[in-house]
Amino acid sequence: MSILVNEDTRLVVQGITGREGSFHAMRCIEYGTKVVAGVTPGRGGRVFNDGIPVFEAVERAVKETGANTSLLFVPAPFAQDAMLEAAEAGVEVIVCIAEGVPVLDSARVLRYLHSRGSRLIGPNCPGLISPGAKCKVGIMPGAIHKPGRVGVVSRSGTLTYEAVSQLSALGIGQSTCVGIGGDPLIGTNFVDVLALFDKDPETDLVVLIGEIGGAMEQEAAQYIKESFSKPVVSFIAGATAPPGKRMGHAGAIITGAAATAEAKNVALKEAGAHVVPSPGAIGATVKSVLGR
Amino acid sequence: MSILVNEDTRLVVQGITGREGSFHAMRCIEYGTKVVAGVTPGRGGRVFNDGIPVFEAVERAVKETGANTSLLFVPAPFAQDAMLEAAEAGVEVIVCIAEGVPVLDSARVLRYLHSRGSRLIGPNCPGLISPGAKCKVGIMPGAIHKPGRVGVVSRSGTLTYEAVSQLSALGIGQSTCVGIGGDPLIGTNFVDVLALFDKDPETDLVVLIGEIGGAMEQEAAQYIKESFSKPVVSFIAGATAPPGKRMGHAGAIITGAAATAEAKNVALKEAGAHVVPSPGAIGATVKSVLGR
Amino acid sequence: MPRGQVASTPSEAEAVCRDLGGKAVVKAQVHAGGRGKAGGIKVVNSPQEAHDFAASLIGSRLVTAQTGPEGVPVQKVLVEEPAQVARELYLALTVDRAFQGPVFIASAAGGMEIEEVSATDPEKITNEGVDIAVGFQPFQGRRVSHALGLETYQVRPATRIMTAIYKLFMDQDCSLVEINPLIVTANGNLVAVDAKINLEDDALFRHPELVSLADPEQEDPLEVEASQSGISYVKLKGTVGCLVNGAGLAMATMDLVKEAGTAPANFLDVGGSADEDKVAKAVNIMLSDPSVKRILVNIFGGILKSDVVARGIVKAYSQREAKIPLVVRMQGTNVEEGRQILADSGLNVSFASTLIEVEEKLKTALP
Amino acid sequence: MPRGQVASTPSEAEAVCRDLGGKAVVKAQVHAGGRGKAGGIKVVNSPQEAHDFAASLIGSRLVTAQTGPEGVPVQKVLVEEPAQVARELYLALTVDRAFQGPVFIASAAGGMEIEEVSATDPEKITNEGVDIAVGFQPFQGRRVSHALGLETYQVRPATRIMTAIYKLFMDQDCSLVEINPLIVTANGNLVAVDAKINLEDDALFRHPELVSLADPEQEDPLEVEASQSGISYVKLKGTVGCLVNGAGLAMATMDLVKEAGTAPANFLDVGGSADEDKVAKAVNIMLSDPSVKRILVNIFGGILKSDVVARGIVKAYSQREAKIPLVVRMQGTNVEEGRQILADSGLNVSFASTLIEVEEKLKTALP
Repeated sequence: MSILVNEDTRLVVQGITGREGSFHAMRCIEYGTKVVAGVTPGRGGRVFNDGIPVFEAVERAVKETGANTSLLFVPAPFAQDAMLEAAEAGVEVIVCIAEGVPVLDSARVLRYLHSRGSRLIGPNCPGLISPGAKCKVGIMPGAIHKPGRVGVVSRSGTLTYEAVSQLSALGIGQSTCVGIGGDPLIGTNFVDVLALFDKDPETDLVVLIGEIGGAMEQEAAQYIKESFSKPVVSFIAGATAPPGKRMGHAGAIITGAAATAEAKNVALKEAGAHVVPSPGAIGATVKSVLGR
Repeated sequence: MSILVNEDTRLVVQGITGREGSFHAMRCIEYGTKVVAGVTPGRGGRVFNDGIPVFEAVERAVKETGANTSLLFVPAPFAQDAMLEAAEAGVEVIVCIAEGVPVLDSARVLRYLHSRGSRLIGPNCPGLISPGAKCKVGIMPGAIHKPGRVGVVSRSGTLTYEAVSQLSALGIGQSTCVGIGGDPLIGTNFVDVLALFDKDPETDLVVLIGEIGGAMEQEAAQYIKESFSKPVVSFIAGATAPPGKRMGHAGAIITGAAATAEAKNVALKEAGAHVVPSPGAIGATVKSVLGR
Repeated sequence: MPRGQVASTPSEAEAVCRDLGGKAVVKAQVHAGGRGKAGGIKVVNSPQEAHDFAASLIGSRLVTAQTGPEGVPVQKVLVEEPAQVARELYLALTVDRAFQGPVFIASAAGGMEIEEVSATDPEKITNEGVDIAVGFQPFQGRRVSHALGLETYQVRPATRIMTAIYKLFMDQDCSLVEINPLIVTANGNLVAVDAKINLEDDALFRHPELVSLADPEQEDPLEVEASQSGISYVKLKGTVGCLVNGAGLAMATMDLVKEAGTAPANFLDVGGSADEDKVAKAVNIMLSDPSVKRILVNIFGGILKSDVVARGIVKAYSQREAKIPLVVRMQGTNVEEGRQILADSGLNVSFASTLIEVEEKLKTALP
Repeated sequence: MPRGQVASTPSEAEAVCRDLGGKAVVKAQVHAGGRGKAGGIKVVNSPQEAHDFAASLIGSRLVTAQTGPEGVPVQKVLVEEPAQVARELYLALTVDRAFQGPVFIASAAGGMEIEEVSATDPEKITNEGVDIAVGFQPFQGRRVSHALGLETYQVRPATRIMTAIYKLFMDQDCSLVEINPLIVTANGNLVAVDAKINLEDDALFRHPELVSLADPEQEDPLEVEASQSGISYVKLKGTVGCLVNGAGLAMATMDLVKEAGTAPANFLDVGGSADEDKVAKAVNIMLSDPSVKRILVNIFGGILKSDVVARGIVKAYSQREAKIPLVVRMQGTNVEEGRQILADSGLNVSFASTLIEVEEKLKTALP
């Protein structure tokens, strides 16, 4: 098993005819993902990669192909529209890759999702992958992953690839890797993903990769302490970041004491997580915790 | 028993220090309603009728007096604010008397209530009364009512009083009378109230008083046909109203075939309701249906 | 929008038509839909023709499906350049009761009344509800555009029009924004030929700048007078004037009059908090209507006291020295006092206690 | 808002002060909070004093808690009438992560930095979240007003201020609107003395008219240059320049540099879709920083190919004839080709395969 994406995932790619969309749709197909449809307004009726129908609207894609998951390659200014379109069409998992979505657009989308059944991953995230199910819904390099029993959840993209490749190099496979995104407002947070991993019988341990900004890691620590039953290995990026300066991600900015890496590490340690001090040691720490 | 308001109703009156608010708060108290608090911004700290505390905010009234129902005497321009304040404070039943609430204000309030537990009655309604529980939350003349086992639900004010007095004159008492309001957008519709009456063991029959405009009576007919287990006596006002003209109530306007009294009567008859042709015969029809 | 100008005289219309190159569309400027059908719009092929058509309109009354039989006065015409029309579409935004929010209504059958299309070809109508929590979205614009059969390159301008309509609707508290027809020109452009905007009366307090735009001349003078006194009044075609408190009871009273074999002369809700003067005003309005032969008073008093109603009636009758007979049914507070006042007034009053009695009185005393 | 005017010269400031009656508050006009504490605001009691204080500010650089150590240049001052202050309040609107929407932050401790109040007296701060589905409501204005200890007659003006802030925030896509202090004058009026508005960069595409208001002079020139090329760059105080793809990995790389016993000279995320020129630009920016003694390249290639990165590095180095040594770790696509290009370039490069190796290389090769 795995969480969020698996063998039953039927993917529609929004923006499939664009440069980025078509490139990554191909990589997902190559990895084994069931890409059943594409959507590009104005390009409905085309066929992608010799067999995947392109629709004008997500609604049609869902009706005609049974798509249940959407991967958005839509520029940030149009992401609100595309996310709402997917949610309104009843897509269950919506993955928004775009960086630079205006925060009030995200606020509107999240407000809309309150009363809907859809789950949003992102924005500003690499997506998610379940190697055992050969299902990749995102932009991560598929080859570094390995099927296995460690869950990964992270606010970052390349830092997650780094962690995954450390794991794979040590022969430790992953159940699902979820990039939740680097924006201040995101659809799915650490606690949401931890709760899913907790119930997943095929996940033994979770690697949690946080960063400066906000207090989401403290909420995760609280949850780990009170309700989470599996070991957690954590790394928080940005111990050397100065206060008040945005470190790339819109969400990575120290605006108060809780937002520092130090405060987050303290909370996680106190909750029983295995806190990794240096990013090079994530894999080794997991190996040692699993070995116990 | 009764529906929506009963012995457990703890009423807060919003706008209690105004002319209308204080007049009707007194009438409710005289009838037996447990009026536990008043709210008038800027008048917090006063005492109404020798013992009822007046608060600045509904939130305080709920916290300090356990109010669970609110009756609003707030002018239409301020009704949106007052309704949202009550909903946010966790009031379970919110009754808005005001006529002339802008329809987009009602739309906003209803959108807000989607994701909340509060129920709105009105706007533009006389409120509701459960004579057996000595609980009146509205502006209807209490004296015409009589405890009993007939439920009344109506879009109108005085026409409901007319129907109730016909019933009482024949010795037929009421379980609860609900005025749902004459606006095009209202918080609680016929189907909502019918569903509550269906489950109420102390209601034997329901009098439904509709009028021209919209298709709410047809929805009620559909529900009666499919799910409602008790006899219904119905009267639809406005058989002689011309199309395209607003008959007093913002919602009473014939804008299409479904909005006519005739279409509504046909639907109700077809659903098995006892359709009363003349408003003078409501009481007599109920008596004859009950007598069978 | 096409180029054009408003003209108040036939010669102005002629001049504008000449400026536009000699061909134009001349439209009566009135607050009512259905102008085209009623002969209020004409394509003219010369300035002279513009002059003549304007002359036939200005100063006349235009009767459309949406006006009363008296019609509305035409004081100005709009002279516009004609468009080469490929298709006519219908696009409107209104608040939908079932959806509980703003809903776009679109149809490829433009130029027709939407009610008519709805009755004959309901499948030709698309409804698109907008969630006010997030506002109108471009994907909805695409969906409506496709339903209207627009081409890909027309989707963006169509969406822009809908976005603008939505913003106008929400910002100005409209009850209706309607573009009919929205034409697709021969070269594929979208042009709003005729637009109608209804403001919501209840929200006018938020838009004091718009209140002055109301044009009372376009409405029935008795209705305007009533509305200024806070009385809901609608003129009807019968002979029995009805004075009632409450809109539902007022409609039911009209129905009762019909059941009695005659017909109501009006809908009239005097409201729950009326005083003597307001009642007198209401009676006065009915007495000014020459078709009123009898007056039926049906008051279910709660807040409104019967003696107040009675005094108001007597006041209006004595001011006008009116003789028209009354059927009076009052229930509630101070009924005896009210009856006494009327009995002592010398007016021709017959009393009833129940609606059944009212019906009988109306039957027996047909004028 | 108090009366006042912007002045670009000391004598202009003197004249404005005279117009205001001889007493005024002179404020440095810079894009940074914390001006008051940093000596950028002064109450002056004569036009001469206004002249002298303006002279000391204009042309100087102001260093506040929110600027870098270099500060920001002052080119203008604002000269305003002084208010009789009874109380100083704090009021701001920002997007809260946990609430997932706009939240008002209010405190009776105005004039202070909110972070400071939050650390010492958190109970003095009120948060009021706004549901964007319905917008800011008057009852929320009353609640905040009460929390601020305002009198009943001040609730309405305070609510009006909050309503205006909310509208500004939503209409202009702000990330922060802050009034600090919001003063209560001796006669009970509310006056916004100092306001700060931050626009959200990501939403500027919706507000082209606001883009021109940005004042690059107020920012670090290298950061401006990077930002114009789509590179995320933040200048830091160490000596190891860091070229990384991805913000998280870039922060982790900085942390690694620290673990190795030295310090990063910058945060730099070149992005996932960089080409040769963008990489060269990024390297160039680091080479222009005199404190950079070494450069660490840490690229986890997915879309970004190692050979492209290598060519970009070589290009920048050869343009500048730079000699600064490099530690290079590249993983992903075309790694061998990339290493070969660097190995053939003649640059002083040491390669690492893992982060552990990077750490070792940094330790053994301290400058």
